[in-house]
Amino acid sequence: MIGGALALAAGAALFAIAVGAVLPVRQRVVWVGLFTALCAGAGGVAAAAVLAGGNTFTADFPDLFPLGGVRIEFDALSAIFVLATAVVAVPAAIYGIGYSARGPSSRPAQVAWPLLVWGVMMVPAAGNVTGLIAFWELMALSSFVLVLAEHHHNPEARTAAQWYASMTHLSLLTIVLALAVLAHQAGGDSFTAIRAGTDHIGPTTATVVFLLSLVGFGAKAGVAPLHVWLPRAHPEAPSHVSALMSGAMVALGVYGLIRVGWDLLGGGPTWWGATVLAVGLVSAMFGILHALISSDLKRLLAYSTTENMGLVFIGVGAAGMFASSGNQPLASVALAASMLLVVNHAAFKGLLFLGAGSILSATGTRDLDRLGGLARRMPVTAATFAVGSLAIAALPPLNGFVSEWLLLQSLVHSLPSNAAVVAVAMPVAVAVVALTGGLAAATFVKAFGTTFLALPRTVEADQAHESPRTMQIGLIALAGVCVALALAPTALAAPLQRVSLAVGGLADGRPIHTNGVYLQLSGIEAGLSPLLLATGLAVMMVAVLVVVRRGRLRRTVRDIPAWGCGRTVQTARMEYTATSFAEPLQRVFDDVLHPEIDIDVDHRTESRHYVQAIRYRMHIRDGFEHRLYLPVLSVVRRWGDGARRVQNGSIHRYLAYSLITLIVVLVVSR
Amino acid sequence: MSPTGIAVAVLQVVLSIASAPFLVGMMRLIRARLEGRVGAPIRQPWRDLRKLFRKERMVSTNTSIVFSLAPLVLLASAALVAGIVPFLSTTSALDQVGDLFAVVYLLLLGTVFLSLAGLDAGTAFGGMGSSREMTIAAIAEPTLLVAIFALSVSTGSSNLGAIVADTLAHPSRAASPASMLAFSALAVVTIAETGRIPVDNPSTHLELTMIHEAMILEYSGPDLALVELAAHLRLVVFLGLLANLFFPWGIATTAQPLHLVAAAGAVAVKLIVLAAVIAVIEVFIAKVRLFRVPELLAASFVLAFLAVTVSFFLV
Amino acid sequence: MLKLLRKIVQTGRVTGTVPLDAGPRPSLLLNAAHPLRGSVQIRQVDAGSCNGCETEFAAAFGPVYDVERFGVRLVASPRHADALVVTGPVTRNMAVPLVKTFEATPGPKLVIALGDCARDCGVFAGGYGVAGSVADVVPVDVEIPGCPPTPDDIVASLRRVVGR
Amino acid sequence: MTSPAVPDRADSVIDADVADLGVNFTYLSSAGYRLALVAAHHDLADDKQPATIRVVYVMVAGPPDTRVEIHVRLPIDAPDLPSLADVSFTAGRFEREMQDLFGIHLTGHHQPARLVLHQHWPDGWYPMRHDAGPPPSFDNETESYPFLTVEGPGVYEIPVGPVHAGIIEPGHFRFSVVGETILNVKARLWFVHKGIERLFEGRRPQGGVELAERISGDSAVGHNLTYCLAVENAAACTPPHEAQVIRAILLEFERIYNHVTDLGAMGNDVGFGIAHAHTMRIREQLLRLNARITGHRLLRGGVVPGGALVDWLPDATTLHEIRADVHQVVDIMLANATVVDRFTGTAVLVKDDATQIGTLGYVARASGLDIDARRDHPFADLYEHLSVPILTDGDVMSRFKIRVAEIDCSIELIVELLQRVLPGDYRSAFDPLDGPRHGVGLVEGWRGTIAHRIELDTHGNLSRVKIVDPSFFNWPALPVALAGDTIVPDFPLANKSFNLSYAGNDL
Repeated sequence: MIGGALALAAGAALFAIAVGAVLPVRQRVVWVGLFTALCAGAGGVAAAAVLAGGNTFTADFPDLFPLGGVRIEFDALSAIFVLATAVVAVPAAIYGIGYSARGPSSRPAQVAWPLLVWGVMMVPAAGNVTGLIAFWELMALSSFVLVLAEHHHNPEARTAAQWYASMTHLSLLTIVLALAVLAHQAGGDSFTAIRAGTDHIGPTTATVVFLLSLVGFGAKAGVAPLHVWLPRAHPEAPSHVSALMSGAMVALGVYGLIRVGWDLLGGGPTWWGATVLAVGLVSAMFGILHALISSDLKRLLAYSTTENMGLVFIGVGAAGMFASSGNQPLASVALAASMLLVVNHAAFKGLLFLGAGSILSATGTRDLDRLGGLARRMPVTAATFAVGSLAIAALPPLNGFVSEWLLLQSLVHSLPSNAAVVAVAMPVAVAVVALTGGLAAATFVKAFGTTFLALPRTVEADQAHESPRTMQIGLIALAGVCVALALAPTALAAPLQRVSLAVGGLADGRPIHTNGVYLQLSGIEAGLSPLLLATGLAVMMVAVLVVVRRGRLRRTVRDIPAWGCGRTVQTARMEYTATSFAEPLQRVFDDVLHPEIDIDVDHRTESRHYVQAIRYRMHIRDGFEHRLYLPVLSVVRRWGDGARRVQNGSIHRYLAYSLITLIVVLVVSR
Repeated sequence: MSPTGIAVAVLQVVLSIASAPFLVGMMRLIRARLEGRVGAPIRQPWRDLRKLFRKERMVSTNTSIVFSLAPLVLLASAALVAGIVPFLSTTSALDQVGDLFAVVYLLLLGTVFLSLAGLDAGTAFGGMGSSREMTIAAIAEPTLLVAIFALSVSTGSSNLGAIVADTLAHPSRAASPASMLAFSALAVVTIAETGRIPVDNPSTHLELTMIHEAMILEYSGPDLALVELAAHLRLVVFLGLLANLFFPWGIATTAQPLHLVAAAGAVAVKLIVLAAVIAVIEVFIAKVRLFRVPELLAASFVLAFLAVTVSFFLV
Repeated sequence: MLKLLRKIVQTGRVTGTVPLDAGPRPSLLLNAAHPLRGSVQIRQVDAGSCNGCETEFAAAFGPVYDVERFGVRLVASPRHADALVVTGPVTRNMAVPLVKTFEATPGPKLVIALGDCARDCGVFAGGYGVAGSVADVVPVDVEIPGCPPTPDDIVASLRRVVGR
Repeated sequence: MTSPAVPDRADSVIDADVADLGVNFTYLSSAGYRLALVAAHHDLADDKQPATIRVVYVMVAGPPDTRVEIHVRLPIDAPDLPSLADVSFTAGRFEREMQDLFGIHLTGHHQPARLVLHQHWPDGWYPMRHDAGPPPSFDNETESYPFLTVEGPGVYEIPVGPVHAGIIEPGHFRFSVVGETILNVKARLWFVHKGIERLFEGRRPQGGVELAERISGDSAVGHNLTYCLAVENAAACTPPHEAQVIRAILLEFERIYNHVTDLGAMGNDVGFGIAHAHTMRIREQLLRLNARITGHRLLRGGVVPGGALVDWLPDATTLHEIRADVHQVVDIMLANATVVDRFTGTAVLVKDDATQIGTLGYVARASGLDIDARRDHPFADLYEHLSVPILTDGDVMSRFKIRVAEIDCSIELIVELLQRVLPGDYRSAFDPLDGPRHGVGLVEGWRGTIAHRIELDTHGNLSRVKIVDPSFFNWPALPVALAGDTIVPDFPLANKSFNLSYAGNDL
């Protein structure tokens, strides 16, 4: 069954590619969308089968490439990531039908889209180095094409693509190096062979491989300081592609890190985990702070992805630390938290990106300071975006809260521990997770509030209409997934146990016990019932309504303009803007964000008490980009024109580089 | 989830809601007396609420469903928390439904909805209140969770019932440095989250300085009553948490009616003492500048952090 | 801290001129079942006053008169208010704001015209910037005469309204 | 062009040609004179001259008390007035006022937008002209004051008022803000513009008292005394010395009760309500003293043209007790670190700005300007020992402390003056002479220097009363003080520390 589903997925992808290349534009987007959804759905079925049944699936295609074969090895760890991909890819593909009709309907884009979905699904399914790298590069190339899909409209897309290409190559280079060393040392290309051969690998080599893969996979996951491409590339891609990139593709960085570090290498010393944890802490804080101050909706979501990957890294890192200090049950809780967050993140981040795309196509802008009042104009988008916002802010009773709760439980119950590093690291981690949660709440109050509530700030926002049906289906489906994950995370208890069993080096045992309603953790006296929490809230709300109605609530409801202190006609100019909403927090974190603020006041020359004009400007740069990358780049640029010729922005040349890299990779990995 | 457990939970919710306005009335009365005034009677907040329920409901143009939904969510979340927190008995049925983390995030849910409502009418004041409220809520979060961390280190659980039972079993822990540090940290956060001086001034009439009040300027009649009641209830919930997590004595460990009555008396005394202390302190201090609030919360975070480290090194 | 404590103890209770034991007075306006009995929240609107009435109105809420003890409270928004206390002759520039404030107040509601100017424009009658008395702009329920009315008068009138 | 006349005595009048206005004005300014008042007059045609708009600039200096008037006549059908806005910010505001009320056309003014009359007032109707007639119909829905739009992403505007949340007079403030940072503030006033100046016209001088006492309710003595001095100045009447002493005492009582209120109100604005409760208690004590002194809690009825009368005067002990009480409250406030933190460095008005804008009163004195009409323009020889407290920081704290110092000064002054007079009725016969006359009054009210200029017609009736409250000068200083790095929640405190009058400004 698993093999059949995977074959179906491949077939659907191939068919979608074919129709994407052949059909005229109107049919093209429909058929590509449907078959891409089928491809993702088939992959999801395969993943669900593995997770539900606990089987693994293996298949070999020894002569697929002239230089090396591809092995498919589909275990629970693969499956959870494929499941996350399917969760976002199926709705995104359907949504893409409506979205592409107004946007990226070109042949390259329509061919690249199914390729990307298939690639993202097959990376975790790969069972050998060649396969992993081949699918990895397939994913990188197709996503690169898609980032550029709208570059005709938007010059920023080119800059974004340059950053994306550079970072993808850095990522690929380090991964190839890591895997090549690993394969060489272990004496085999397949993961089975490598696992068997890790005994031959010395600690130094293991450390080198681990660090290389941390860089390579970390760059893909978009964790700081390797995130710089993410807030550029994700906003530029078509929104359903952004959804897949942010919801599922970045998670493959986590997959790779776990697969190499704790599965293939079998884990390492405590500092491995501590390093991953530290990277996670920095990313979570950095990501959410920049999301908070972003007034570009998609950029905000992209930075929030860095934050969420940071949280996943915190869980993985904590799991690594617990595992190496011998606390396997806690490690499995931490890993379960991370994996649940990966699935949840796919659902709500996918949903939010689709929502952002819906707003973008209705209004033509992603600038929060130019939106407003969309709740009445786009009710479906508003309702689903609200679900996504509450979920990503980790508020009960939605799904984000469950993974946040698991993560906090694993961190809090690390004490008392015999390791001082744990005693120091965990309170810091809890504080960062908490602050991240609080800032995420502020961020998404801002995002939802300025987009959907009150008065529209521009004509475009005023004239917005709800998106076409196909896009709504995508939105509703993902919102439904969020709600389902929120009410019944207990369904994932057994699959999460299978995942932790699949990663022998990290965790074993059963993280979550459940009777279907309550979540209980192994070894920890802590309980939660998301279902009953939601029920409780609903009961209370109904009770309040009933009591209020009894209390002779006068049914007269008067519709009246907002209170304007007696005089002013309310205009959108008097609404809080996104920039303003975040300003107090931005001031609190001034030392981290270093905003550049200019206030120009033009006076009359005769008297400075007659002011002609005042202009305000604020710019906050990405600290890592500004202080780490740009100095390096300027040095590189000084090396000469050679570098410039490489970086001349020609897309075809980038494609050529990528192809050459792929070939080199295949040779090396052989 | 036994029927008696549910009964206890419902009793807690009803009693908390019924007593919350009286507690606020008492705090206002204490302030009045210290200012040399006679002050309104303790039952005045109930009178005000009763009247509001009978008034006309007005909905501002341009608002969405959020405006009508927010008072419900705000009150429902606070009421649910009142059912979860062990006020009367450790046998509340909702204890396993959510732990201390769930409580914190439920209260944050209410805050988020009220903030959205503040933005909904599109007035400058509402947005201002929302922005300030979320700023404070975001920065208060680390203190809250790290303080919970400190509490659950000694107990081994973040379940409220477990923490209370553990303190009952080991009374000396209430006086431990970790416990006192955590208490101080939570006390500061309580003041920030319930909008008391020095963070917010519940009796101000200046729109530009408001936090909580600014968000609810658009509400009238029954909606306003719900928001006010929820604000009162949140005060009870926060004070009740402080009281019973650190000084749980008097709480019933069964669901027997006599024990429950005694427990109600005990928690009432604790709430009155805490509220009175806050009311008195408020008279003696002034409201800090808005951008000093983060400093205050940072200080409370340090206390909470110390509580964790102390409990690690001293346990 | 100690200084303030000493001051509080030394000062003691300031309120006192209005006898507390006078017992609840029958409201001349509101019957016993009226929603506003026992709780009246006030939004004050200066529609053109010289600021004299404001001085005395504020005094009524000060510690000496403490009208709050009868369930009368000042609120920030007309949405929260039950009664508007309007002072001054209504100027041409304040007529619209006054009407808007009235409209923004949820019912049942009262309008209290405070001071002679509010009742009949007082010395400002005939000013080119004066639109009229309060009653010319919004329906008035209670009038409190005086230029300005003393806090005692104000407290007595408000007690009549609130019924306590 | 004639060379400017050099004034060498008080109350000189320069009849200037329109072309020479600027020269005369700059000359007097450089000679240390400040502009106290600008008044336009609509002179109807008679057998000697055609109808004109006469503009009077009152320039004052002191000590010794010196007053110079520049008179300029404009033809009624082409009342073009060259603007002095470039050389005097205040003059620019007076000009806009005259433009609205008299239909004067300004040439060379940079911001000639309406000032007094709101946008919904009909064009071409100048209410202060004698032939204005009844008001035409108003379009009540228009609202289009040209507020400056601050450019930049994320900037929004907070509209506050005219109906405020506390017991505050009506005014509209438009803040351009990013988050909590104030980029620009504009105060739109004149919501309580009733047309008081016009209401004076045609009355007997005695009949103006009831209006003068209600120009600003909290400055009944200040404005009424100024009015009476102006009338007496015109009528060449000298009240008895005892009356002047009583006037000076009443003026200080008014200063004390208002300053005491402000001290606590500033505490209240930083959430220190107990200070407010105590100052309200002390204020009530003072208002009850007032009621015994003149029979009115706001000190009305004590000053009349030609004299003054009081029923009773308190003894020095009472005043010293009040002073001790106030100081206890002030000590409590300043012992509170948060209060000090909130007051210090907030809404700084630097001396340079305070000078250029022409601020008066405690606002000026808190910013280092040594200005006080009691010393500079005394109405009687009572202020020889007056020391004027000056502070230099210009922040809220300075405006707080200057009030405390002024309360002390006032009590000292009253105690000293109490030895010179007994309560009683001291009135000389006031019988205004016929014939066109004019007079100027200058009094240091509690907010600052109040200036009135009155004219009497041939029958001795009031034909024009021009009133200038110090708030007219001080209002533009508030936005300037906020422009530094004041945050939105500090605005009410800053506003309270200025405590400017709306009624006195709007008239």
